Amino acid sequence: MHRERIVRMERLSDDIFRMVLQSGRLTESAKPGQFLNIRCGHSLQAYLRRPISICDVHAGDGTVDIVFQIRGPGTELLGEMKPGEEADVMGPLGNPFKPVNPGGSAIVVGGGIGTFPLLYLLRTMPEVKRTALLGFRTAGAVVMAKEFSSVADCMEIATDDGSLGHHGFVTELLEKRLRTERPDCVYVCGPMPMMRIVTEQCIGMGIPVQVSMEQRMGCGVGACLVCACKKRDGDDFSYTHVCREGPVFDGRDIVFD
Amino acid sequence: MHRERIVRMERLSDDIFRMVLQSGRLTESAKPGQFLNIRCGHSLQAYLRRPISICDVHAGDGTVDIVFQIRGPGTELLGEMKPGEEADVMGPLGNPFKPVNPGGSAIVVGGGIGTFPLLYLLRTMPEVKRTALLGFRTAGAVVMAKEFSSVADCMEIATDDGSLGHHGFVTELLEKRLRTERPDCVYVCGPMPMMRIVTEQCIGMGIPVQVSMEQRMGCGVGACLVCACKKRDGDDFSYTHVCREGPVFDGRDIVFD
Amino acid sequence: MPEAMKADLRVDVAGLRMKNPVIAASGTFGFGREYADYFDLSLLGGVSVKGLTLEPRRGNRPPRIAETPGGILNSVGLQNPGVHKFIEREIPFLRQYDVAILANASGSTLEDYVSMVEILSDADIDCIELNLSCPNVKQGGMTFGSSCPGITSVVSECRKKCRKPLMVKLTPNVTDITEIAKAAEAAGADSLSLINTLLGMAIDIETRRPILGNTMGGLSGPAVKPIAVRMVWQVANAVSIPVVGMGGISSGSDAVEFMLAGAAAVMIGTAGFVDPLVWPKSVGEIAGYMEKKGFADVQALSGAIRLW
Amino acid sequence: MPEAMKADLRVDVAGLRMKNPVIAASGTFGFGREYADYFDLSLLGGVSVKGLTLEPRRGNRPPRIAETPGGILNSVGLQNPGVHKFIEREIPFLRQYDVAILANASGSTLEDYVSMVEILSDADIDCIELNLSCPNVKQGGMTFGSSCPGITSVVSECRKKCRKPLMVKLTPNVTDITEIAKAAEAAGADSLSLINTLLGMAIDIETRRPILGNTMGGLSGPAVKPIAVRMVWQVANAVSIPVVGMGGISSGSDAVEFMLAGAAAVMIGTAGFVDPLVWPKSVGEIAGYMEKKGFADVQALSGAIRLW
Ligand SMILES: Cc1cc2nc3c(=O)[nH]c(=O)nc-3n(C[C@H](O)[C@H](O)[C@H](O)COP(=O)(O)OP(=O)(O)OC[C@H]3O[C@@H](n4cnc5c(N)ncnc54)[C@H](O)[C@@H]3O)c2cc1C
Ligand SMILES: Cc1cc2nc3c(=O)[nH]c(=O)nc-3n(C[C@H](O)[C@H](O)[C@H](O)COP(=O)(O)OP(=O)(O)OC[C@H]3O[C@@H](n4cnc5c(N)ncnc54)[C@H](O)[C@@H]3O)c2cc1C
Ligand SMILES: Cc1cc2nc3c(=O)[nH]c(=O)nc-3n(C[C@H](O)[C@H](O)[C@H](O)COP(=O)(O)O)c2cc1C
Ligand SMILES: Cc1cc2nc3c(=O)[nH]c(=O)nc-3n(C[C@H](O)[C@H](O)[C@H](O)COP(=O)(O)O)c2cc1C
Ligand code: FES
Ligand code: FES
Repeated sequence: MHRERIVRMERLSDDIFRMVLQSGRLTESAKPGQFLNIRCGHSLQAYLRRPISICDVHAGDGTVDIVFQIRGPGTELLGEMKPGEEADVMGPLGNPFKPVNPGGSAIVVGGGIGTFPLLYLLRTMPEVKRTALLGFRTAGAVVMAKEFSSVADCMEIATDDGSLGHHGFVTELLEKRLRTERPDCVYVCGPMPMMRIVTEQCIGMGIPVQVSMEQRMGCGVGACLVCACKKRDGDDFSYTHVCREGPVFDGRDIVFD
Repeated sequence: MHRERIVRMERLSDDIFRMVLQSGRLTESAKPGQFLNIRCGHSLQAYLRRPISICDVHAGDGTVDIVFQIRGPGTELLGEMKPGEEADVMGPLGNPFKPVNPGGSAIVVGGGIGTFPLLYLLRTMPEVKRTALLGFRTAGAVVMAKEFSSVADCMEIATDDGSLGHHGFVTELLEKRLRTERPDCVYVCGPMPMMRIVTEQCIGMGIPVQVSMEQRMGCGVGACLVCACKKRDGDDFSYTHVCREGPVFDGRDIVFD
Repeated sequence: MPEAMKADLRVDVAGLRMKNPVIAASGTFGFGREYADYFDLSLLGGVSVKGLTLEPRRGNRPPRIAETPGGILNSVGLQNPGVHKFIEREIPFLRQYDVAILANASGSTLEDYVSMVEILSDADIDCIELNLSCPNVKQGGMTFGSSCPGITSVVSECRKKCRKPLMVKLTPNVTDITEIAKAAEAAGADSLSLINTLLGMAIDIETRRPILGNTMGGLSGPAVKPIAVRMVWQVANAVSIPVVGMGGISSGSDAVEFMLAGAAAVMIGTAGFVDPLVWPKSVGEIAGYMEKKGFADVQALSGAIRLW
Repeated sequence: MPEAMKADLRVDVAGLRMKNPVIAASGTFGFGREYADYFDLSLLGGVSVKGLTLEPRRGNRPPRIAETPGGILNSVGLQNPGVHKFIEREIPFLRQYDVAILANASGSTLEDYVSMVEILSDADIDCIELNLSCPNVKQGGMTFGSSCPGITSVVSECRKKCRKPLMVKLTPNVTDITEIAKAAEAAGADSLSLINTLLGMAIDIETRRPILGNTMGGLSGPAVKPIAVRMVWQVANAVSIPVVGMGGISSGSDAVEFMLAGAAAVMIGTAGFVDPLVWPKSVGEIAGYMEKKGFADVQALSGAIRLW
């Protein structure tokens, strides 16, 4: 749909790339938590678009960053794109994170590729006390620590293997913090088990929590109903859709299973 | 299969490209009339390889030329390839033209993309009196006239619209020549109706004729039997296969219909 | 073709009159709202809405989509708000546009189908498309559509109550689609649409689990096109009611291929996920083909294949 | 897996013993000669040769191939030199290699099939693969294979004369492949192979002619994979004889997907046209997967899908 020029491609780690798009249209419209649905070429192996979050927006030079990990054929093709080429993107799509009011405090909890959308969220809440808790597999997988530390008032990293920061899960960092702090909101994005634990922790303590969900997508705009995610519906559940009703949901609304 | 480096891409006309491959392997093995079966990327729209003839071989610098016209998705992707990239080729495949003995005379008759394989054929018969009769749609579609005139003792061009050379069909040029000459062999490659006329002319006059046939291909090596072409079989016909038994056939063996 | 003879794209599919033959396929276009942000829905001939049932349906467990070479598998399982909410909320929205509304109707039982037809006959729609071919529900759908007695019973009962053009959507998961098509025609269908999705499956070899939460799903997209073209050709030659063709159409050229095979109109689904503009653009591309080839009337394209 | 526990790739498909489960699919590999220039045929588990008939066959008029999104249509129509020339000229060639020979046999009549089986039972081959599923011939082939009575009659008559492992190749062009599979099992098949090609069609919109000289043809290649995986899974769960899976396999990963679905071995066809090394490479890729996932014996892969 929209053709956006790629101005830079950077390799942030073994398998993580940053793609910088020149687009006044996106810098003006993109909100934290929203995503782009990107065409990865015309290959036999990646027919559908791939959803990738807005990672950062630089209004100054009119660029937008997306950061992605090579997972399969689609992201592999994305990773082969070159500066000067145009990316075919739909979006910004989906509902953004709701910010905390100025003067308040927020904790973002990210795991792996789930950390990426949280950067822009932090940047858009300059008058909020911001804590970033980021979890990665191992030290080599840690990306954008500098960017996060520049927009967060406090940043802590956990790695599964203890090669950097806290040895263990990022959920443990949150648990510790919540013993002494009561943020106005916790924002979480990452693997499902992590999101479930964080959400339960927060709900248990009555702290607002916003979760950014993932699901395989078809249309990305709410027309095909494939990106289903369980939502509380009285005592039962119904299926809501990540692309249109999400990807950001109030943690209380989601049924994790 | 074999990965051959592209060292040059040249646009010869609106829709005709020359791709130059650096390949000692090919320069040593390729014979005139043989073809390569080339993979055109991993697109949804061009799953199979595409057969393209060897157009010229430069033993000196170890390069091989192929020339192709953009016809559909496969050749379009080929046309987008860049110097430095590697082409995935199978071949040389198929049976080559049989040359005329030194001291003899030969006429090649080519139409459109059928002219391409004839260039290398002429180059490999330096001690033969060589005449090239080439037919094109219009002056703008004429390519490699210089190359042909440098390896032929005599070259004539026909265009359907008369914008260059003889106004009419290349078969008319041949007919005129055969009134006064009797070559040891006529070689023909081009559209089916043209090949039929030339073959009939030659057979009628008892002149040996070699035809290079085209057919949609699957495997390119004789395993799938899809590239069928009618061959005389007593009073009846049977199906022979362009990729393995051809693409060059004795004109007397082929049933045109 | 002289300038004055602009291609006439109007079609009349057994009472379903449209200004051009391009319809958005059911289940891929919601109720039109989502794509109304991308182009003017009035550019299309018709919209076949998400498959409706009497009661709201929650649909199948996720994941509901898997990607396959050149196609997708889906197992949505007819999630929809129910026919009443459709009538109340969605028809008024769609009626703002100059586009035919096809109500795609499903049921678990024969009675469901008949009730749906009764209710929809009173609604402000242009055609009822009976979905006898959904592979993603346990009851109804494909079960009815894959046998002659099944299709005969549902179509003939629905026919009695139907006061709208009745289009019957066929499943490709059958041995001989012409028999099913003839049974539908004999039972009173005004037109046929085909193909619905082909039953398929994909397994994630890392987890060893089916990718779809529902194990199997329906295959659509470019991969199925040759199967769909073949079935449209066979059915168009077997019945005398109009046929609406679909399955993998991704351009005006693909649409023309289906019309040459015998389709009076076409639907486009999956390809729209990749490029939503394929819906409106195909209309112009069909017109372009007609002008280039000298067809004045789009109806002349239907069945204009030249056999060997 | 400890180094000592190298993956054991040997399979025994109801008497067809092979050193690994990868077989070149019939019709895509000639009689092996052509690809012997590209790799050592002894790397494969087996070769299923071009479909044989009693008498030589000329095959269908060209064009015999059309490309479709992610696949191909073919309408070769069983061109072959006849079973006698096969025995005389081709078996000795293939026997130079350490690879199982599957003789793919077709006929126009029940008697043809029985004669083929009698003749091939005396030949030096490892398995007879009865092709009851060719969509490209007017008589026999798919006609027998798409109904239970058809398949029952051919298989049970052949069984009586067959002194080789008898594999029956099924067509996917049916409403319920499990019924056909069960009929073949009941009639005495030792094993089943599936899928043959799906009936399809493509039209050149420039000339308005079918691309294939025979109008319709059989679809194969990556496009059909999800349909094939689904059918293999259904059939493997419906019968107790081994199933050989195929349809669009283009890598060892795809082969593993079929085995998880229940296949005891796999065949690879169309993908070899694009990359002939897919045949031998898949063997190593299957072994690599097993070692990574801790499967010591390839037979344990069959049906190792984990359902939701
Ligand atoms: C709203 C949203 C935002 C996202 N933002 C980012 C981001 O900023 N950076 C990033 O690297 N990734 C992001 N993802 C995930 C990204 O979309 C997938 O990694 C990508 O689609 C994988 O495609 P592939 O072809 O490379 O791999 P595939 O082979 O398709 O899949 C590889 C793995 O990814 C999983 N996967 C496939 N499709 C999806 C999907 N749509 N959603 C979730 N998981 C999927 C599969 O289960 C599989 O395990 C986001 C996903 C969603 C839904
Ligand atoms: C032995 C042989 C040698 C060839 N040498 C050359 C060459 O040197 N230069 C060149 O430009 N072209 C050559 N061709 C033709 C070339 O292979 C086709 O133009 C090409 O495959 C078209 O692919 P596409 O995807 O671009 O178009 P498609 O959309 O696949 O086809 C476009 C048109 O080309 C025709 N076509 C498709 N495949 C073939 C095929 N295998 N053989 C013949 N016609 C086909 C179709 O009928 C159609 O009209 C040769 C063909 C053969 C068989
Ligand atoms: C996500 C999805 C949902 C679908 N839902 C329905 C449906 O509710 N009713 C129906 O008749 N067909 C449904 N279909 C089938 C399509 O309408 C169409 O028949 C099929 O996808 C083939 O066309 P295509 O390849 O252009 O998508 C659905 C298809 C998809 C991909
Ligand atoms: C060109 C061609 C010829 C074929 N001929 C035969 C045949 O003679 N006998 C047979 O049983 N199957 C035949 N098949 C079907 C294949 O063996 C196989 O079942 C089918 O192609 C699906 O596998 P694939 O997608 O890996 O090719 C043929 C397929 C192709 C493409
Ligand atoms: S991806 Fe289509 S509704 Fe969400
Ligand atoms: S292309 Fe396969 S035999 Fe010629």
